Amino acid sequence: MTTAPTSTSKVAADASGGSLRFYGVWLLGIAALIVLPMIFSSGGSLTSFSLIGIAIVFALSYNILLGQTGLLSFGHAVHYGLGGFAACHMMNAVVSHGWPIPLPFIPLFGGLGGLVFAVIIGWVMTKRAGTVFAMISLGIGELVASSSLILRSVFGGESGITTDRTALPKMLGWSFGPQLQVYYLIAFWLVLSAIAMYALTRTPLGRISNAVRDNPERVQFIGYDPHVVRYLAFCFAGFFAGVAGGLAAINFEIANSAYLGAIQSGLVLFSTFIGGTAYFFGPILGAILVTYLQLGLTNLTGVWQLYFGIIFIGIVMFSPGGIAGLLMMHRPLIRAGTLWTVIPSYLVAIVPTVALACGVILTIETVARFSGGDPINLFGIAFNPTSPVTWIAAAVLVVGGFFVARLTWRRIADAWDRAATVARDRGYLA
Amino acid sequence: MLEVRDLHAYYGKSHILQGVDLDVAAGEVVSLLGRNGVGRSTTVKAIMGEVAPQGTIRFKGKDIAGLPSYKIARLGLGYVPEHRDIFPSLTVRQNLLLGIKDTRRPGKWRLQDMLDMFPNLAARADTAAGVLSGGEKQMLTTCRTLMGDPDLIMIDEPTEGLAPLIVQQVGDLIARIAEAGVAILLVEQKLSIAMRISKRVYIMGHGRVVFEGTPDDLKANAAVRQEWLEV
Amino acid sequence: EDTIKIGYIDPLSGGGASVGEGGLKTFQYLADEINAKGGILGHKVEILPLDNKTNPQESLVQAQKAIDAGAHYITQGNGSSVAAALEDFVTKNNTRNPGKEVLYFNYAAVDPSLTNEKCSFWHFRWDASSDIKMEALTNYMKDVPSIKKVYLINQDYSFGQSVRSDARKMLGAKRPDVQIVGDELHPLLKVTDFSPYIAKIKASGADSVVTGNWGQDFALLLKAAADAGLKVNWYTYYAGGAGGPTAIKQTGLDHQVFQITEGFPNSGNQTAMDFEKAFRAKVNLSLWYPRAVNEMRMFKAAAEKANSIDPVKVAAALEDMKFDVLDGGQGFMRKDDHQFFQPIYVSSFGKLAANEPFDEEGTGWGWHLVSRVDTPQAMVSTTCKMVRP
Amino acid sequence: MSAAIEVRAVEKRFGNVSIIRDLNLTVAKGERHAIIGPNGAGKSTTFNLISGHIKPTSGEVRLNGDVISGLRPFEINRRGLSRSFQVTNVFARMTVWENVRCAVLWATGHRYAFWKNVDSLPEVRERTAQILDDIHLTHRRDVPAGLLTYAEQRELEIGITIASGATVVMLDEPTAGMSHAETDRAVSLIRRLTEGKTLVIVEHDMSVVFGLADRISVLVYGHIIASGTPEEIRRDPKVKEAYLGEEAH
Amino acid sequence: MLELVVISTLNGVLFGMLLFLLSSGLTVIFSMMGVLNFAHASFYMLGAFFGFQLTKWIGFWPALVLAPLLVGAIGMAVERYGLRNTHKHGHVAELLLTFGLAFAIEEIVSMIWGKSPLDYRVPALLDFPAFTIFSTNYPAYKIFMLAVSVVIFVALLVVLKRTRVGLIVQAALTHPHMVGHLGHNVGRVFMAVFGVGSALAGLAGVIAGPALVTQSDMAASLGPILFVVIVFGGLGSLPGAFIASLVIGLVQTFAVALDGSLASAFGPLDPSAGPSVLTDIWNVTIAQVAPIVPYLLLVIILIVRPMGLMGTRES
Ligand SMILES: Nc1ncnc2c1ncn2[C@@H]1O[C@H](COP(=O)(O)OP(=O)(O)OP(=O)(O)O)[C@@H](O)[C@H]1O
Ligand SMILES: Nc1ncnc2c1ncn2[C@@H]1O[C@H](COP(=O)(O)OP(=O)(O)OP(=O)(O)O)[C@@H](O)[C@H]1O
Ligand SMILES: CC(C)C[C@H](N)C(=O)O
Ligand SMILES: [Mg+2]
Ligand SMILES: [Mg+2]
Repeated sequence: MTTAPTSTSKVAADASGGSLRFYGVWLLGIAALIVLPMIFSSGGSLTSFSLIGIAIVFALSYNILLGQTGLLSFGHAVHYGLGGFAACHMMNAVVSHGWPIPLPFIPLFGGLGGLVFAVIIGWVMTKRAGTVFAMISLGIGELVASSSLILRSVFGGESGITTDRTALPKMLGWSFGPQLQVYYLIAFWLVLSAIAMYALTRTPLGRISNAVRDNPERVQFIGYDPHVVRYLAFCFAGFFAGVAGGLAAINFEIANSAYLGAIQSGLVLFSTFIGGTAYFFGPILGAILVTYLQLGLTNLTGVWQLYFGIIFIGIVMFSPGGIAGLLMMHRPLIRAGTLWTVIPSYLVAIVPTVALACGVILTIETVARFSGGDPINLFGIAFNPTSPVTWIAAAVLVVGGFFVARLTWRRIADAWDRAATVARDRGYLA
Repeated sequence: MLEVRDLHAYYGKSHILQGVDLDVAAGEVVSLLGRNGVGRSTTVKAIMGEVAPQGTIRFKGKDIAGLPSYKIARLGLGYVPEHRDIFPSLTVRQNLLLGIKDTRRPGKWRLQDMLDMFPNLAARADTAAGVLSGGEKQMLTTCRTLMGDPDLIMIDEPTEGLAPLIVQQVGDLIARIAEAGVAILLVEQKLSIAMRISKRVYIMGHGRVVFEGTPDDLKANAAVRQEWLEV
Repeated sequence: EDTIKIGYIDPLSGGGASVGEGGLKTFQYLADEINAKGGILGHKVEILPLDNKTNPQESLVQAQKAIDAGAHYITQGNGSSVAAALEDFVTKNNTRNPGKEVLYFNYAAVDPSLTNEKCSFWHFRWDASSDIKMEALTNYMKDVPSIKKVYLINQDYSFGQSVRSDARKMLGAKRPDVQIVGDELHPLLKVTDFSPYIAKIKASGADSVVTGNWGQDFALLLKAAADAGLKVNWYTYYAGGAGGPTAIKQTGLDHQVFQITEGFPNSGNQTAMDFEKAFRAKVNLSLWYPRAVNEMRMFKAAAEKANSIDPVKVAAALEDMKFDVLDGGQGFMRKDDHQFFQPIYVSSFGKLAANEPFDEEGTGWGWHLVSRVDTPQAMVSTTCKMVRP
Repeated sequence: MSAAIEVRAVEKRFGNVSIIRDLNLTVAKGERHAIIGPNGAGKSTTFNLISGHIKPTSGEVRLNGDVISGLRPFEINRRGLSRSFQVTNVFARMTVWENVRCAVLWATGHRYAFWKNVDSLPEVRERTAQILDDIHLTHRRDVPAGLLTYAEQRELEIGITIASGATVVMLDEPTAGMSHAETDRAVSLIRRLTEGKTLVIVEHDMSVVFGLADRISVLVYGHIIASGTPEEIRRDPKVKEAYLGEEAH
Repeated sequence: MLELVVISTLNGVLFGMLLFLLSSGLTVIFSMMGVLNFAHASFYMLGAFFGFQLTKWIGFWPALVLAPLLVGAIGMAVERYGLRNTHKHGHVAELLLTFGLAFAIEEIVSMIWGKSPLDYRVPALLDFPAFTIFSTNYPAYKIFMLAVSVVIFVALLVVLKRTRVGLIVQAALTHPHMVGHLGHNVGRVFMAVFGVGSALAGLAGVIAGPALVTQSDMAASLGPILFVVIVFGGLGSLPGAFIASLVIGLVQTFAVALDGSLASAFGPLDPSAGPSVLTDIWNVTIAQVAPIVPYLLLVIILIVRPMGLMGTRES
C-alpha cells in the first residue's frame, strides 16, 4: 500500500506478486486489529487502541489535504469537531425520538457534519493554495472554535454536550457500554475509512490532486480546474475528519469546543508530517506514535512537553520524510539485497546513540527534579538529582555519547552510500 | 589568473570530472567546448564551489578550492550560470543592484551602462524579472554579474534560446567585456561565437580536457571536431 | 497492603498550570500527612498527577488512565466545564462496570448545576457552590450602604454565568436600590489586556465590582485597573489565587478587595494557623484550598467509619456525615445532593494587623476577617433527584 | 471551413506598456505554423493569450470559429487546444507514467471521477503507454519526472502536451537546450506526433523552423511583420534585418 | 460617551502598538525568510523571563539591552543549527521545527521559573501616571511602550530601505547559490535576519513582561493573533503590519466598549421560542465577540485581497 515512486525496470516483474502482497498487507492489518485486544486486554490498552484508531482516521483525512493535494491547513480540527458535535446531536436525537438507528451508523453522521461545513466554506477557502489557504484555515479554525463558545445552544459552551451511547438501539446484541465493543466499532470504521481513502488515491481525482500539488498552473492546461480539484479534496478530507470526530464522540460521549481548536489542528498536522506525507501509511505511523507519546509520556515524566518538542525537532531535522520516509528509504536496498551491508553499522551506532539519549534524559530530569529531589529512575537505576555523581554521569553520557555517536553516524552514511550505489547499479534506485 | 589542475568532481558516486586542467590568463578570452553532458558546466560549478571540487584551483595565486562561493566571488571571479537564475520576484533594477558586492566601492560597470547597452532591459527596469522573455533573462544575468566588477567572468551557454540576431549581440557584448580587460571563460556549444572571439579553446570529453589550442588549430583539425563536437 | 490511589486530574500544563500545580502540591502534602500517621485503615495514600490541560475530553482520557492504574478515587477542581464531563463520566462508568466503581471528589468546581440538575451519587463537592458563596457575599454587601452602583464582570462559561445571574438575582432581592450599571462576560483565559473593560467600568460610574474571575483573568483585570487608577471596591471569589495579591498590592487597594472563601490564613483559628505555617514551610505556597484539607481528612474518617476503602461503602459513609472543618466549626455533607456545607468567610486584603501573621506572595499584605457566615446560614436548597445504586 | 486559430486585432498591455499590438494571425487547420521573432517580441505572450493563461486587453481569439478569449485555460484545453511551455513545466514528484496519464484523463472523459480506479481504465492505460512509447520514455516510466535529464524532461513536456489528443498543439521552444542529435530526434518526433493536427511552434533554431513549418510568421515588438512560406520569409529583407541577421541559413 | 470614545481610542492605540512591538520581529522573519515562525511568541516569552531575571541581577535598563541580545543569540543558533538544515525540505518542515521548539521552550521556562506568574514590575523610573484624562491615568510605562514601538517601526523602515538585506534574503529564497555567486554571504544574512527578528521578540518580552503577566503560558496565548497582524497587514510590508496592529487594536477595543447586541437593537426575541442558535446570535453582545473580530477580519481580507492590506505578493 504505497503510492511511492519505485524502481525503474523491475516493476513489471513485481506486478503479479504485487497484488497478492497488496491484499496481504491489508488483510494482515485487519487481522491485527481483530486480535490486538485479545493480546492486550487491559482497560488501558483498549482505551489507547481506540484513541489511536480515531487518530489514524483523522490523520489520514488530513493527508488528503497535505500529502495528496499540497494544502497546508491549520484548521482541520474544525471538521473533526463539527463531526463530533453532529454525532452527539444525532445520538441524542435518536434517543429522544426513538429512531431505529443503531450506534455503528453514527460516524456516518459525523462525516456528514464535517462534509457539510466543508461544502459550504470550502469553495472560497480553496480558491488559492499556499500561504493564503493556510492563513484562511487558521482564521476559520479560530473563528469556529470561538463561535462554538458563543453559540451555546448548539455547542454547549465550555463544557460541551454529552450523550449516552448505550441508550441507542442495540445491534447484534451489543450495547456498546464496554470499551471492547467501542474498540471494535472504531476498528471497523477505521478499516472502512482507510480502504475508502486509499481507494481515493487511486482514482482520477486522487491522481489529479497530486498533479495540483506539484504544479497547479500546468494542471489548467491539461483540462482541469485546480480550484475544483482542491475543493473536492477539501470536501473528502472534511468528510473523513468528521467520521473521526464522530468516532471520538462515541468514544468519549462528549463533544466540546476543544475538539475544534488549534491544539487538535496542530496535533493532526504533527502526526501526519511526522509519519510522512509521501506514503499512504505514513500518517498511520504518525498517528500511532503521537497518540502513544501523548498517553505514555505524561505517565513517565512531568516535563513530557519538552520530550515531545525534542522528538519532533529531531524527526523534522533528521528525517524530513517522516517515519515512513525513513522506512521506505530501505526498500530499494532490500530489493537490491544490499541492506545487510548497512545493518552492522546500525548496530554499532545503537550503543553510543542510546547512551547519548540517556545522557540527555538524565540531564533534563536532573534539572526538572532538582528542587523536588525525587529520584530519577532510568532503566531500573535510581539517580539522585541533587548528587554531583548524577551530574557527572549525565555530562559524560552526553559529551562522550555525542562524539562517539557522531563517528558511528558517519559510518552509517558511508555504508549507505555504498549500498545505494550498488542498488543504483542494479536498477533499483533512480 | 585562473589555474585548474587535476580537478575531480562527483555527483553522488558518479565521477563526472576526471582530472581537468585549464588556465585562463588575465584579460584572455578562453572557450570551453564539448558535447552535451561532458561536464563543462560541472567544471565551472566546481570552480565556484557549487559542486565540491577535488584538486587544485588557483585564482590570482590563491587556492580557492573548497572556499564558500561568496568568498570566491569576492576575489573577483564572476559566474553566469546556465539556467538564468534570475530572482523572479525582484525587479530588473533590483536584480542588477544585487550584483554589486560592495555598495561603497563603485565598479567599472554602472547600472546606467547596462541599461544603455540593452534597451530591452531599460524598458523593463521596474517590472518583476520573472516575466522577462527568455532572452531578456539571459542578458540580465550576464549584466548582473558584471555589476560585481569581476576580473574573470565565467559564462555558461549565454546564447541558449536566443534569437540569431541577439546571439550576435551577445557575441558583441562578450567582446566588449573582453575589451574592458575582463578575462572570460566561455562555456559554449555554438562554435561560431567561440571561434570568433576566443584566443584559445579547450575541448572537453569524458570528464577531461581532450584538446587545447587556438581557434585556428581547431579549424584545422577536422578529426577532433568530428570526434568531440559532433560537427 | 494496597495503596489507595487518588487520580488528581487538573491542568499541569497550559493556561491553568499554575493553579493546577498548587492543588497538586496541596494534595501531596495532605497524602504525606495521612501516610505519616499510618495511612487510611493501614493503606498508604498515593496521588497520581494527571494533566487534563483544562480540557473536558482530555480529562476523560486521564480519568480512564487513573482507573487503569488502579485508582478508585479521583479528585478535580479547576473548571466547572471539566467537572461536568467528569461527573457524567463516573456515573456512566459506575453503572456500566458494577464492582469497579469510582468516586469523584470535587474540591473547587462550583457551578451549582453539579449538585442540582446534573447531580450524581458518585460526586461529592467540598467547596461551597457558587450560589452559596453569592448568598454569603450579598448578605455582607447588603449591609454596606456605600454600595450604590455595581458592575459585574465574569468569565463567559458556566461558572461565570452563574456568578453573574446569582449576583443579579440576590442583589436585586436584598438591595433593590442598588443599580447594576454593567454586566460583562468575557472569554475565559483569553484576554491579555483588560484596559478596555476598565474603561467601561470607569465610564459606568460604578463604585463596586463583583467578579468570579480567577487565574490570569483576575490578575490582569486588577493590573489594568491599577494602571488606569480605577478606585472601586472589589467583591471577588478568587482574589487570593496566583498573581492576585501582587496585583492588589500594586494597585494600592488597601482593604478594598474582598474575597469569599471557606477559610483563609489569618482566620484566627489556631489549628488552622498552625497548619498554614507548616504547609508554607514545606510547600512554599499559601494554602489556597482549605477545603482540600477537609476533603482528605473527611475521606479518611469516612473510610474508617465504613471500615472499608470500597468506594461504594465510603460513599455511603460520607452521606450526611458531620465533620469539624479546618478553620473551625462544623460542616456536613448533605445526602440530598452531596454538597458539603460549612462556615464561610468574607475577608479583605490589605495591611496586616498585629495578630495576623501571614502575608501573601511576599507583598507584606494579607487577608483580614470581615465577616463569617455559619453553616446553617450558608445553605441553599437543591433540585437534585439523587439516583442511588 | 474556419481556421483553427484566428487572432484578431489583439492587444495586450502590462501596466502602460503594450507588449502585443494589433496582432492578427490565422492558422489554418492542419497547418504547421512557426512563429519566430527576436527575444522579447511577445511570442510566449502570444501563446499565453491564445491558451488563456492571460487575457487580452482588447481584440479576440477564435478556436475553430468559436471565440475563446476570456475563457480559462482549462476551458480552452477542453475545446481541443493544448500547449507546452518554454520553461519545463512538468509534475516533478510524480512519475513519468503518472505525468502522462494525468494529461490523458480529462480527454478520456474521466474528469473528476472519484469512483473509478485509474489503474483499471483500459483506454487510459493504452493511450498512456502509446504516448510513452512515442516519446521514447517507456524505459523511464517509473522515474519521478523531477529526476529526468533536461532533454528527457523536454520530451515529457511534449508528451504531456499531446496526450489529451488535442487537435491544435502549441509548442514553445521545444528543442531549447538540446544538442544537435537530440534536436533532430525531437523534430522527427514532433512531426510524427502532430500528423494531421494543427501545430503552432516557437523556435529560435532555424533548422527546426525551416525543417518543420509550412508557414512562418515573424513577430517583432508584438506585431507580425511578415507571414508566409519558409522561402518567402527567408528572402524577406525586413525579417533579415529584424531577426535573422547575417547568420541566415 | 465622549469619554469612552476618547479613552477607547487611546487604549486601542496603546494595545495596537503593543501588538506591533510583538509582531515586528515576526514580520521581519516571515516577510523576508518566508518562515512561519511559531516559536516567535516563545522568543517573546524568553525575553520576558530573561528580562525578569536580569532585572533582578543588574536592573531593568541593562536588562532591556542584554535580554534581547541573548534572545537574538538564541535565535541565531536556532537558524544556524536548525532552520538552515531544514530549509531545503520546505516551509512545512521549518514550521514544524519551530512548533517543536515552542513546546520545548515553554517546558524549559517552566522548569526553571515555575508555572506561576512572576512578580516582574515596572521600573521605578517609569512607575507614575504620565497624564490623566477624564480621571483615567495613563501610566508612563505604557507611553514608553508606545514610544519604543514607534522607534522600532521607524528604525526598521530606515534599515530595510537603506540596506540591501531585504533584497538579498528575498533573492536567496529562490536561488541561494546564485546569491552566493554574486558575493553575498547568504548564511550570515539569514542568521542575522533571524537573530534580529528574535531579538525584537525578546525586546517585546522585556517590555511587555511587566505590563502583562510573565508566566510560562504567555507564549501560547499570544501566538495566533500575531499571525493575524502580519497577514492582515500584508506579507512583506512593515507599514502594513503597523497599520494592521493599529486597526486590530482599535477594532478590538471599540468592540469591547460597545454594549450592543441584536437584542438591544431590535428588542428581545419571543421568549417562548426557547434557546436556539438564533437566540444565541441575537443576544450575544459585540463585546463578547471582540476576541474573534481579528480572525473575522483576517478571513475576509484574505478572501477579498489575498495579499493583505498593503502586501505586494501572496506568499
Ligand atoms: N545534479 C546532478 N546530479 C547528478 N548528475 C548530474 C547532475 N548535474 C549534471 N549531472 C550529470 O553530470 C554530467 C555532466 O553534466 P554537465 O552539466 O557538466 O554537462 P555539460 O557539459 O554542461 O552539458 P550541457 O550541454 O547539458 O550543459 C551529465 O552526464 C549529467 O547528467
Ligand atoms: N506579466 C508581464 N508583465 C510585464 N511585462 C511582461 C509580462 N509578461 C511578459 N512581459 C514582457 O513582454 C515581452 C514579451 O515577452 P515574451 O516572453 O512573450 O517574449 P518571447 O517572444 O517569448 O521571447 P523569448 O524568445 O526570449 O522567449 C517581454 O519584454 C517581457 O518582459
Ligand atoms: C478553580 C476554580 C477557580 C474553578 C472555578 N471555580 C469553576 O468552577 O470553574
Ligand atoms: Mg552545461
Ligand atoms: Mg518565449
